[in-house]
Amino acid sequence: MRRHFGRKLLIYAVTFFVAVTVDWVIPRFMPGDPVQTMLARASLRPEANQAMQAYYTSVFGLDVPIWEQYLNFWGALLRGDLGVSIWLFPQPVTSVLLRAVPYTIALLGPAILLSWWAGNKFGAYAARRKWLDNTVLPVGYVLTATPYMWLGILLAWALATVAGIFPIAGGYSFDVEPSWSWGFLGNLAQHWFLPFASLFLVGFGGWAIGMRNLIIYELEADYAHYLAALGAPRRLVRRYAFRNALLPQLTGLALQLGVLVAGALVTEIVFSYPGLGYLILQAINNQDFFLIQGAFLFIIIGVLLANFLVDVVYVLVDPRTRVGMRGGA
Amino acid sequence: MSLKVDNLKVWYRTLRGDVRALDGVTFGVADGELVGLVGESGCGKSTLGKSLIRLDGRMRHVDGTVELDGKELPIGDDAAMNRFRFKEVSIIPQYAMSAMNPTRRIGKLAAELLESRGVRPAGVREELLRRLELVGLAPEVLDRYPIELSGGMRQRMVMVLSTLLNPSLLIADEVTSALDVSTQKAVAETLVDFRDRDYVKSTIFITHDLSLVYQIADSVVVMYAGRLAEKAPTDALVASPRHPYTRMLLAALPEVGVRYGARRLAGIPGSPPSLLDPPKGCRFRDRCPLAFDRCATQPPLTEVAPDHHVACWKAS
Amino acid sequence: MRDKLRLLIAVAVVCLLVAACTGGGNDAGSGSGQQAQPAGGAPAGPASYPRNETLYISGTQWGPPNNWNPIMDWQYATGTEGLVYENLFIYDPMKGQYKPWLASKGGWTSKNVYELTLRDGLTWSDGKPLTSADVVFTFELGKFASVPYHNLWDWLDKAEAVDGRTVRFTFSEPLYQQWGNHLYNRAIVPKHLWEGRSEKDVATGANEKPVGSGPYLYQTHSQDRMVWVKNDKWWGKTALGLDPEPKYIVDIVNSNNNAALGLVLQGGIDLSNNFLPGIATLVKGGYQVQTYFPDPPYMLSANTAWLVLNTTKKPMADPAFRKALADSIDVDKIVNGVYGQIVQAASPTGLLPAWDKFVDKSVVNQLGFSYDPAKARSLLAQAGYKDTNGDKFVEGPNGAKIELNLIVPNGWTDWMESIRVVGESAKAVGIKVNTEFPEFQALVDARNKGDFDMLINNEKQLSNSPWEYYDYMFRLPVQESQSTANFGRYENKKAWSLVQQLDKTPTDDEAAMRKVTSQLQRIQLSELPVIPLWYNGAWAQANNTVWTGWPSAKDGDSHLMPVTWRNYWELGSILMLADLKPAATK
Amino acid sequence: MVLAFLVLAVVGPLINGHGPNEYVGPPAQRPSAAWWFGTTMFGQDVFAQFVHGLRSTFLVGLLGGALAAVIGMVIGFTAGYRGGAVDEGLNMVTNVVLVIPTLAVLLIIATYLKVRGVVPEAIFIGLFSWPWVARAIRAQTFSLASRDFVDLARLSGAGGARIVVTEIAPNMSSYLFMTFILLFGGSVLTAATLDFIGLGPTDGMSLGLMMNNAVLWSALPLGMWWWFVPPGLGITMIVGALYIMNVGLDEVFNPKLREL
Repeated sequence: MRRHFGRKLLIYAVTFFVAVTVDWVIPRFMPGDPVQTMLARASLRPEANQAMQAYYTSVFGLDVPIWEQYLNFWGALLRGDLGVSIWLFPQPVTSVLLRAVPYTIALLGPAILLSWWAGNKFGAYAARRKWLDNTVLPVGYVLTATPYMWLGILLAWALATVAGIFPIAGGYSFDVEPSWSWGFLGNLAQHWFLPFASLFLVGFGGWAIGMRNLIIYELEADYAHYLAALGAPRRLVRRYAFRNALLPQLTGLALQLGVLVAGALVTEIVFSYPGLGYLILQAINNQDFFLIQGAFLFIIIGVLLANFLVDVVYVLVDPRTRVGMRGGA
Repeated sequence: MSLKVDNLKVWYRTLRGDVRALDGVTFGVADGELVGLVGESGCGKSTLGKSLIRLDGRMRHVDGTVELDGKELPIGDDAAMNRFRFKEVSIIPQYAMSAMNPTRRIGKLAAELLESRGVRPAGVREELLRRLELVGLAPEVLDRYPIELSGGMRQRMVMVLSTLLNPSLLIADEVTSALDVSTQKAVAETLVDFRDRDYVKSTIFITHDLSLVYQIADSVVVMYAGRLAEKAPTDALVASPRHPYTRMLLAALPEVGVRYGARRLAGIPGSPPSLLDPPKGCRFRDRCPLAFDRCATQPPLTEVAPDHHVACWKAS
Repeated sequence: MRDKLRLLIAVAVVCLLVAACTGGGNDAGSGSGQQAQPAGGAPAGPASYPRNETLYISGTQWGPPNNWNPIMDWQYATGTEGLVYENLFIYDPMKGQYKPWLASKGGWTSKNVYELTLRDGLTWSDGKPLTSADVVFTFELGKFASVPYHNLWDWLDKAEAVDGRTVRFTFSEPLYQQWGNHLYNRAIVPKHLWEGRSEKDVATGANEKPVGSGPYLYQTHSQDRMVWVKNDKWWGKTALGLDPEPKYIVDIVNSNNNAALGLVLQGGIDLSNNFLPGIATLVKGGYQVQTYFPDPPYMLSANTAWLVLNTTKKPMADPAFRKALADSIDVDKIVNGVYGQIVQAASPTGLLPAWDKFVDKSVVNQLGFSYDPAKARSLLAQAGYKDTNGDKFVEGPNGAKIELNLIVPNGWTDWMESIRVVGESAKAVGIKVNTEFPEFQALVDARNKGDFDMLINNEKQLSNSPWEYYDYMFRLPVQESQSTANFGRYENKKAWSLVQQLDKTPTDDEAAMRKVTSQLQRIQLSELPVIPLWYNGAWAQANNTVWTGWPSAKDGDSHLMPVTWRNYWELGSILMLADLKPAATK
Repeated sequence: MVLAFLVLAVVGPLINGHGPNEYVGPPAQRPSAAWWFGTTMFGQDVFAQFVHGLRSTFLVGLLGGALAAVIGMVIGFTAGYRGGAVDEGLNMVTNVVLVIPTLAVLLIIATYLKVRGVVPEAIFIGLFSWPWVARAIRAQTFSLASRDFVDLARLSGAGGARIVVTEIAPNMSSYLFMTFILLFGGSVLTAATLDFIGLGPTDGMSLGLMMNNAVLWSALPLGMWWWFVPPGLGITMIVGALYIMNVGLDEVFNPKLREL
């Protein structure tokens, strides 16, 4: 078991290293330099421009040899410093991101866990009713096949533009200031709901199907037959089947994380929800590598942590891994 | 007579039609009797075993009755059957190795199973421990997960579990096939032991291994193509097999000590008929060296000697 | 594990309920209230701004507000200059005149000495008086190399405070036009707070909690909004007799058009300076929405979109080819098809309507161009561009194949659509022009290095003087990186000396200015270094639900620019705030 | 269903002569006999865009899916068959790529590509969506590699590669096929996402791009549903149909699911 975690940690370490390096390298290889882009927006007199160019190049630490930049990058990274945003100069990237992250987490966390939980429950439930099964299956598959943004657009159009029940965009109404009042929280929740819903629905479909199929496999397992032969009630058998089916679903969760994050990003964009995704889009449009880099790192770290969490949970719930057999994600 | 099976017909539903896996099987098992049920694979012996306790999704009870201790078993009715399972009829499945939920501690599994059948686990714990000891398992196994036990240990565990409520009929389905010779012997003896200790009244021991049957069974039932070929006390059957199929089966057995060079192993030429639409009359006809026109009609199961029943025109 | 999940769902369910309730509640109240609620919004929480005292604007802020430093005048949160920090004068391009603001008057006492007098009783929002010392200090900040207006000191000799209200500027070489620009573009900062600051701080500091002299103060900001609150002790109330109506100004950061347009229609935004496609159809659509003109072009013009040609490459180096290309482009198709008539086609000179008085009609009539494929073809033929290899496209006089790339930044959808039109119409006369959409970054790089065929650019905004416009067009010398002007790398000594001459012409001597511009136009139209295509609009959609009194072309309405973009407050729209009236009191 | 779309994608561009970006009709027309799916803000034919979009969608699906499948298979087979150090190494690689959030990488790459086409997009998607395939195949190969018919082949002196191709692969062909279908769907969705963010092909048309445009040009408040409904629906239909088709295959391949 120690070995198990040893390997995992190693993998994570490597992943992190690779990711960070990639993350650092790419901007260096792309055309043009950030400072120029930044100043391009300031229509300065040419003579001024020269001076500024030099000045900002040093501000962003782009005036030292490449290898030194790389080392500095790591150094800064370990100090939790992701550099200064170009687009939002002179804000430090870290603080910009930290302002956005809560929204994303508030969106992603519940969406993932709830859809997973509800999806599994429902899938298991569907697996035992023929008619339900027949309806759930197609619906579920269609749901998983739906592009997040499209579902988002439809919801926004139907419930926001046409019905006007929910706001089209934003984190909270423009006429309120943040406070711990019910009014404000309600307002938040109201803006949160549509993006959440579109994430939830797509996820839900996938999990429901996964669980449905797994349950059916489990019910065909030897232990299920044995219990039945000894006259154990279906309740018991199903309980076992469900519990055992949860394990692969858990692995699935780990595998899905990347995709889910992607989903969150586009959904945020649809609803211009002030989270990471929306930020990334803007960073991209404004060619702000430092911000893009930072955001990417945040995501990497987030996904890594989540993966690790899943691993731990997995080991906790699956005796087989604990016994030292290889297993888990 | 603790078990009476009369003209039992159980068919398999398949896309291509009904497979007549059991086509009118009749026999009885006396109290304390340990019956060996033998036959080539696909002859319906496992089906018989299953249908006595639980028909799986594709099986259909077509005709015939099963009576246990004077009560009729509603084998066609899954729900009604529950009353008898585990308590009256129990099974040690072919797949005993993997018969336990991998994610439950064995003790917990047992407890939950018992409770679900309305038995207080505490009440039988003593007995459980005693029997574990009997089969040479330490009490600790109850705190283990199945994965932590060796195949043999798991199998013994299942044997104990299945017989915990002293069923009157135990079906041991191919329990030895997956084991090496020495363990086979041990398992077989355990079955006898259980019978002697009255943990179970009577046992049906399903296998394709005649020699093992010879060692432990009181009587033997030979099945062929969904029908009974011959039933007789073990010695009688081995000494004077009446049904040509039985003879060939016995002939196919290597005798220990005999060099194969001296006496070629006589396999049985041909293969059993398809049970989708089995031929009229005796089903062994096509492979039978003694076959003659009469065989075109199904020979009845007749008692040719005390407790010795054969279904063959030539036999009587 | 499952317990954990249980807990979670419980929490989430609560959230959903809350959402549903507020949602439902809002729905119920929305029948009439909806319009007055921003963001299709929730019933306003306690800490909310009363709708009828709040002005919602959008279209100025392209990212979360991140600094309030008037020195970084391309980065500060819009409104930092204009609402908080103020200028000596403001310049009204509609009337073409300077309005005294912090300064009460100013003028040239001699050829190279400019003297200005500040108003009496100017104060900073912290109560301290605003004096000539602050003005001198502000200009002297320019001595830092990293301050954008550093180059001012190449021709400004010294700035001194004669007395508390008088400042005297002595020039080594007076550049009147540029100086005019500085007069309304330099935001005056308080010496007593800025004195100690390092160069880094001055040039790149975020300057949170800005203290200025203007009519509004910093209230709060977040990712998607910037909120200003009225400064009740503003000096202008008495000195200028101006009293801005809105207590709060909420500047909503641009998100996507859906959100913006939706809000404008619902009355969630009072004034949107976004480019909102399809607005034309909605102005007539019975919504409360109005634009400066009731019909096409609906919008005033803010800058000129040029087709920039790389004159160092063949065949763009050939004036004849450039003219032929100019004649081939069907600008009306762009105006109608892409923009739905909310922009207008540029005049051959490309000078904005506001500068009309500097256009020499006779020159235009003689040399001007217009969409005329036939003429384009004949011009090409005369200049020796013929289809020699029968691919339907002309080759160069030397038989060289001609295939040109026209680029605009990816994602700039209206331009992307526009150049598709340009490409098509060029092909129609036999010039093979392909369209490409590189990322902005890459485009800037190529543009500055001169590593392109053609691109669209509109970098010179409306300003006080056509000099800026020609400076952009003819600037010399061509450096190896052209970062701000003359991207086409067009070299014409005569034109450049004329531009410099124009710069040295006093702003009040329009006759002299016209003499120079007419010569410049003669060169421009006969050489066509860049091809003016259309005037980008000063996008402005106002909603009358809550506030009325918006500027418009109607007589009786104020003829200001209803635009709150960076540097447009100083172009007079600050005055608009005083004209606004709550709709209720109408 | 899928086939219907495929046909449409192939012949569609032929039956209506004009390109997806040409201005052919009056702007913002509702669907009608003349314009089956209506027209965009600039009077482009939504139907024309749709069919061209379908094209690139299928292209991305095929290319991306195929590439991913190939990489996954190569790695999965080698890892599973060779085992040992090779396996460890490949496993490490797989895990690394697996954990890195694909879209984030694609975003970054896409951002730095000067000019983007459908093909490179598909390739990049393929390059990052293979890990789970590799994993699954590796597992399968493990179980198969120990079967006796493989031993036989080995005894008969066949080379590793040959064994994989002739003995192992055929035995999981059904599985491989289903994997490919999943990958196809995956690539299509990923591509749609990228396009929607505005990092899609900078030339040409795709369903994701259509949605992107619809949103950029505020089709929602203008109520131009015919602009953003078809593309999304198209994607959903195709991918959904594929998945369901997969279930069908699955039921054919393992009877367990057929019961119940």
